[in-house]
Amino acid sequence: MKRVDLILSERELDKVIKAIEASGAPGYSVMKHVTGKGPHGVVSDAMDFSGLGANAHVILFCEPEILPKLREGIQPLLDYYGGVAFVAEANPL
Amino acid sequence: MKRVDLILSERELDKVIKAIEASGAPGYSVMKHVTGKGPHGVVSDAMDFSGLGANAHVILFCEPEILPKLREGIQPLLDYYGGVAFVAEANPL
Amino acid sequence: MKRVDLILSERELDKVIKAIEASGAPGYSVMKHVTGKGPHGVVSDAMDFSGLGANAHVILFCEPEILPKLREGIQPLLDYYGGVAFVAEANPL
Amino acid sequence: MDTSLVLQNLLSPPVLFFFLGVVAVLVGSDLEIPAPLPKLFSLYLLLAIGFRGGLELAHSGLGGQVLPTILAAVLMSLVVPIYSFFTLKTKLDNFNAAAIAATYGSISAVTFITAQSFLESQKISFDGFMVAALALMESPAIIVGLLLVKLAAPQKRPDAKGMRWGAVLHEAFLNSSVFLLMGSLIIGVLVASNSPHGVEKMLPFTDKLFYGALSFFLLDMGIVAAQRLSDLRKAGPFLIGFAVLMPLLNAFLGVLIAKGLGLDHGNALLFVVLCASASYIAVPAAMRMTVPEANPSLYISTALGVTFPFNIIVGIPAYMALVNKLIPAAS
Amino acid sequence: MDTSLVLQNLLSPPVLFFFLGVVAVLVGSDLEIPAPLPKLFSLYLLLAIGFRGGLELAHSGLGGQVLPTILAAVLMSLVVPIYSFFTLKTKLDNFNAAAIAATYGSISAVTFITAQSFLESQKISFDGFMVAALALMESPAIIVGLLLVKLAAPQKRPDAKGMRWGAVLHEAFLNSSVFLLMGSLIIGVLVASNSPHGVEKMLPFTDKLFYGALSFFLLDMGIVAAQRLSDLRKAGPFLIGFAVLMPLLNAFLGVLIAKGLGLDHGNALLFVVLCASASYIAVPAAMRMTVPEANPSLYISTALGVTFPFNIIVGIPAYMALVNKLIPAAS
Amino acid sequence: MDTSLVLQNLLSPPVLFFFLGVVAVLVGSDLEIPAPLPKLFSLYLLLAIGFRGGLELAHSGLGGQVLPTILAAVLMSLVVPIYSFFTLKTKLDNFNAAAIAATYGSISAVTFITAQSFLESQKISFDGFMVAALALMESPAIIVGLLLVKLAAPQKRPDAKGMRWGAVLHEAFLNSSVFLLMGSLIIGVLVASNSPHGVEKMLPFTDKLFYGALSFFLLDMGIVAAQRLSDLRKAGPFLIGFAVLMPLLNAFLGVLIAKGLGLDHGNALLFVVLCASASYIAVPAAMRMTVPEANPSLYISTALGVTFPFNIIVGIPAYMALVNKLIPAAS
Ligand SMILES: Nc1ncnc2c1ncn2[C@@H]1O[C@H](COP(=O)(O)O)[C@@H](O)[C@H]1O
Ligand SMILES: Nc1ncnc2c1ncn2[C@@H]1O[C@H](COP(=O)(O)O)[C@@H](O)[C@H]1O
Ligand SMILES: Nc1ncnc2c1ncn2[C@@H]1O[C@H](COP(=O)(O)O)[C@@H](O)[C@H]1O
Ligand code: NA
Ligand code: NA
Ligand code: NA
Repeated sequence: MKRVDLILSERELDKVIKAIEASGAPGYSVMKHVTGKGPHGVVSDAMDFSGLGANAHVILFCEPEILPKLREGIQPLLDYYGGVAFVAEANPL
Repeated sequence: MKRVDLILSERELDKVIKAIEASGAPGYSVMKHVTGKGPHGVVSDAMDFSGLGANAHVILFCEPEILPKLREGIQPLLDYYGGVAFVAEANPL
Repeated sequence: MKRVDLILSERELDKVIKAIEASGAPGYSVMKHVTGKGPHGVVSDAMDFSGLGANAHVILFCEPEILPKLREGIQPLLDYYGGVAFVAEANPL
Repeated sequence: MDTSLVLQNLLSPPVLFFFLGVVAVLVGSDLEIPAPLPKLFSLYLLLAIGFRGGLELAHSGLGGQVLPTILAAVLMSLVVPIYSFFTLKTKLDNFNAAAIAATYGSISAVTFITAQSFLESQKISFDGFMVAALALMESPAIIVGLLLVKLAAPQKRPDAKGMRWGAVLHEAFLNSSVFLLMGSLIIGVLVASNSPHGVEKMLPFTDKLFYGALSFFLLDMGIVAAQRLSDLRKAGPFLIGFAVLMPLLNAFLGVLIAKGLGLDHGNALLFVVLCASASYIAVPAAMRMTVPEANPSLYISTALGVTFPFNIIVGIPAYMALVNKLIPAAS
Repeated sequence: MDTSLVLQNLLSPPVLFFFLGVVAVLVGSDLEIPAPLPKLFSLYLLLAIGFRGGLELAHSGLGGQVLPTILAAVLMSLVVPIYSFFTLKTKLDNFNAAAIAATYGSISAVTFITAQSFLESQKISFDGFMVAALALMESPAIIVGLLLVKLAAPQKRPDAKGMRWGAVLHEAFLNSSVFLLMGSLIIGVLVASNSPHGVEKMLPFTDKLFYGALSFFLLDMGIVAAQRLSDLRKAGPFLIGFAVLMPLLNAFLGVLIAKGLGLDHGNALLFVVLCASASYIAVPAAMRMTVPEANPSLYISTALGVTFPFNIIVGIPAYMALVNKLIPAAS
Repeated sequence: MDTSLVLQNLLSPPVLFFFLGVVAVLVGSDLEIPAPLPKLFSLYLLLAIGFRGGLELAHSGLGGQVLPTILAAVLMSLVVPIYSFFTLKTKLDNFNAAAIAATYGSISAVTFITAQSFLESQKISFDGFMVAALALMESPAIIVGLLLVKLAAPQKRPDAKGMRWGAVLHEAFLNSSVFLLMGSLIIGVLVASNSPHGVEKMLPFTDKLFYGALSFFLLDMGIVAAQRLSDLRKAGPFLIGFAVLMPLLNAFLGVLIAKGLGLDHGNALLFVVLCASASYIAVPAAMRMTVPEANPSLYISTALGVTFPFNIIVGIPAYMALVNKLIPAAS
C-alpha cells in the first residue's frame, strides 16, 4: 500500500479533505498547529489568536489505485496555494 | 530498520504503549490531538472538554525482529477498537 | 527524493533548525508537544507550565544530495543530547 | 405554559450566548473556542459548583429533607437508565441502548447551573445540598449502564475476561468530572467551618466569575451542540423523539417525587432538572472508555444536540411552570 | 504635543506590559504565552467589549449623534482602503496593496480599548455607541479590499470562477471576530432591558477583569509585535513610512469629521482611534482566506509591528492633544 | 510543633486542592489539567505577585530593613547551592549534583505565595519588599549552579567551547519566569506612583482572583507532584532524605538570619520559606537548557515531589512555630 503525506496551510485544509474524500481513500488523519518553512517563507503559530492558523499535516494510507484521483484533486491546490505532497511505500503491520 | 506508524483512539493509547514496551522496541514517540476519519467514522476534538479525546499518532523505529512481537500485542487491539498500523523501511540518517 | 524524520528535545530545536537551514534543504515542518520514550527515559509534557518542554518532530523532504550536509550538522547534536533521525524514500505525489 | 418565564429564560445572558454559538454554526462562521480552552471552563465550573455546594451543605447539614432528597435522586439515577434501556432496545443494539440509557440516568451540571441562575433571576431560593444530589447521580447511572452491557451483551474483547468490576467502579467513581465535583464538594464542606478566611478569599473566584464563565462556556456548548445537528439525521426520528420525550417523562416523575419529598419550589425545580437532564460530560467519557462498541455520535448527539438545548431553552421554564402548578407554594 | 499625556499613557499598566513583551523579545528572553492562551484573551476582550457596548447602546438608543457617527465611521472604513490602495500600488502588487489597504480601513479593537482606558484614567467620558461603530467598521473594509482584488487582479485560482460574492460577504460579516463582537453587542442590547439580574451577574466577568485581561493580552501583543520587527526590514522604508503616516492622515481626517459631527472630546478620541488604527485580527484572517496571494508578513507587520505600537504608545495621547486643540471643550 | 497551625494550614483551600490533585493520581483518576492551561496559571501568578510586590515596594521604599534583607536573601541563594553541591557530590555525579544544588539555592514562588496566604489567614502582616527578595534569589542560584558545572565537569559539548558566559547569564536573568516576575515588579513600582487609576483597575485581576487561581494551580501541582512519586524510587533514600533535611537546615539558618536582621514574624516566615524552598519552575527550565547532562527526573522529583509538598503541608506551619519560638514578638 501507499502512504501519502501532505503538509499545507490550515486555510486549505477543508478543500484538501474534500479532495481526499472524493478520491475514495479509506481514511486520513490530520495534525494541526504544524509550523515550518517552505518556498513561501516561514509559518509560525504566533498569530494563532487572530484565527490566522498555521500548517496541517495530513497522513493517509491507501491502495496505489487511489493515487491518480488524489493527485488530480490535490495538485492544483498545492500548485496555487503552496504546500508539499509525498508518497512512500507502506505495508500493514 | 523499520518505521511503524500507529493511529488509534487516545482511549487505547495506554494499552498500545504497554504492548510496545512489551515488544522490546527501543523507543517510541506520541502525538495526541490527531483528528481523522476511518471505517468507524469521523473523529474530531470538539468534545475535548469532556475528556472524550481524539486520536493519537505513535511512531516507532525498530529492528525488523521486533515486528512480530509488536504485531501480536497490537493487532488484537486494532481489530477490536479500530485504528491503523503500517510499516515502512527507514534507515538511520 | 528523501524523507528525513527527526525526533528530539524541544530544547535543541533551534540548533537543529539552524543545521537544517545550513544544509540547503528546501523546507521543513515541525510538530511540538511530542511525548515519548527513548534511551534517555520517558518525556512527558506534565512540566510544560515551567517551560521545560517536551519533544519536537521535524519532517523534511529533500534531494539525496542534501543528506551528507544534514548529517554533519545534526549527528553531533543527537549524539550529545539524544534524539533519533531516520531517512526513507519518498516521491512527490 | 407561562410564556413570560420562557422569555425571561431566553433573554438571559447564558442562554443568549448559547444561541450565539448555535447561530455561528448555522450561518457558517468560523468562530471556535479551540481545545483545551473549553476544558478550562468545564473544570472551573465543576470546581466552583462543587465548592459552593460544599459550603452550603456544611451549613445545612444532613438533616431534614437532605438525605431523603439525595436518596431519591440516586434512586432516579438507577431507575431511569433501566426503563430507558428497554425503550431504546426496541430500535438499537444493546451497546448503544445501554450507553444512551446511562446518559439519561445521569445529569448535566451545566443544565443544573443554568437552572440555578434562572432561579436566582426569579429570586426563588434553593439549597446547597442539591449539589450533593447532582454529584451523586453520575456514578450510579454509569454503573447501571455498564451492568446492562454486561448482562445484555456477550463480551469478546481483547482484554480477555471482558469488563472487570474494578474498571467499572473506577470509571463510575473516579472519572475526572465526578472526581473533581465530589472533591470540591468535600473541600467546600471542610473549609466552611475551619477556614472562614479561605472561604472569603475563594469567593471572588468561585462566585463572582461564575456567571460570566458559564456564559462563555455556553457559547462553546452552542457551537458543539449545533455541530451535532448533522448527526441527528443519522440518529433518526426515534432517537430525536426519545431525546425530547424521555426528559419530559423524567421531569414529570421528578415533580411528583419532589412533591412527595415536600421540597419547596426552588429545590423542586433543581430536582426536576436533575431527573430531566442527560450527561454529556462524565457519562460519554466513561462509555467511550468502557463500551467502545457504542457509537459516540449517537449518545452525544441525543444528550448534547437535543436534550441539552431543549432543557436550556424551553425545559427549565416549562418545568418551573409545572412545579408551580403541582406544588403548592410554601407560605 | 502634551508630553504629560504621553507619559501618563506610557506609565499605565497595559502599555507597560506591552513594553515588557517587546523587551522580552529584544533581550532574547524565552517568555512566551503559548497558543491557544492568547486566543482566550482575544475572545474574552471581544465578548466583553461587545457586551458592554450593547448595554450602553441600549441606554443611549439610536437617536442624536449615534446614527450619524456610525455612518461616518462606516464611510471612513470604505474610503480609507481606496486611497490607501492607490498609495500602496505605487510600490506593491495588487494583491498586497489590497490586503494592506483593507487592514487600514478596518480597526484594532485593542487600540480602541486602550484608548477607552486612557480616557477613563483622564476622567473623560465617552459613549457606548462607539462600540457599535467599532463593530461596523470591520466588514466594509474587508469588502472593499476584496473588491479591489477582484477589480485589479485577474483571477486564476483552482476554485475555478475566482472569488465568489458569497465567500466575500461571508468572510466580511461572519469571520469569527466580527461575529463575536456583533453577537455580544446584540446580546448586550437584548439583556440591558430584559434581564437586569443577568447584567449585574455578568459585570464582574466583563468589567472587573477587563483591565487586567487587557494588560495580559498586551504582554502577548508586545511579544508578537516585536517578533515582527525583523519582517520590517523586508518590508522596507516605504511600508514603514506608510504605517506611520497613513494613521496620522486618517487621524487628522477623523478629528475633522468628529468636529463636524459635534462629538465631545471622549467620543472624538475614540472616533479618531477607529480611523487611525489598522486591523491585525479580523482582516488578516479574512485576507489570508480570500487573498492567499498576498504575503501575510507584509500586512501583519505593518498593522501589528508598526501602526499598533505607534498608536498605543504615542498615537493615543497625540490624538488626544489634537482633539483638545481642534475641538472646543463642551461647557 | 503547634498542631493547630498545621491543621489550619491543612484545611485551607489551596492545600486541600493540592491534596485533591495528589489523591487523583493515587487512586488513578484521569483528572488532568491539559497543557497549556497550567502555564496560564503559572504566568498569571508570577505576573500578579510581581505586580503586587512592586506596588508595595514603591510604598516601603528601599530604606530600613529592605536592602539588608534583600542582600541576605541573595547571599543565601549563593551559599546554599555550594554546600548543597558538596553534600550531593558524595553520591551523585557533578552534573546532577550541580543541577539539584541550584534548585535548592533558588526559591519556589508558589510556596512563597502559600506562605503569604497562611500569614493572611493568621492575620500576621508582612511587607511587599519580600517579593523583591523572591525575585532576586533565582538568578544567583542558577549562576552558581552553572559555575559549579563549569568548574567541576570537563566540557565536551557539540557547542565547541562549552558553556559561554553569555548563555549562562542569559539563562540566569532572562529565563521566562525570572523575567516576568522582575518585569511585573518593576511595572508595579512604576505604576504605584504614576497611575493610581491603573492600580485600582488592575486589582480585581491581580488581587481578587489570586487565591482562587492559586488553588486551581495547586490542584495541578498536586497531580504533577504525585506523578513524580514513582521517580522517587529511582532517586533513592539519599535524595529523599536530602529533600527533607536540606530545607530544614536552610530554614533553621533562615530563622537565625531573620532574627539577626530584626525581621518581624511575618517577614521572618517569608524569609525562611525563601531559604527552605526549592525551585521547580525557573531553575529546572534553565538547567535543562544549559546542563542537559543532568537528569531532569532527579532535580524535578526532589524539588517538586518531596520538598514542595513537605513545605506546603508541614513546613510552613513548622517554620512559623520556629519563628514564634526564636524571635520575640514585636510589641
Ligand atoms: N521540503 C519540505 N519538507 C518538509 N516540509 C515542507 C517542505 N516544503 C514545505 N514544507 C511545509 O509546507 C508548508 C507550506 O509550504 P509553502 O507554502 O510551499 O512554503 C511549509 O510551511 C512547511 O511546513
Ligand atoms: N487510511 C487511513 N489513513 C490514515 N489514517 C487513518 C486511515 N484509516 C483510519 N485512520 C485513522 O485512524 C483513526 C481510527 O480509525 P477507525 O477507528 O478504524 O475508524 C481514524 O480516526 C483516523 O485518524
Ligand atoms: N526508537 C524510537 N522510535 C521513535 N521515537 C524514538 C525512538 N527513540 C527515541 N525516540 C524519541 O526521541 C526522544 C528523545 O530520545 P532520547 O533522548 O534519545 O531518549 C524520545 O523521547 C522519543 O520521543
Ligand atoms: Na437525568
Ligand atoms: Na482604520
Ligand atoms: Na531556597
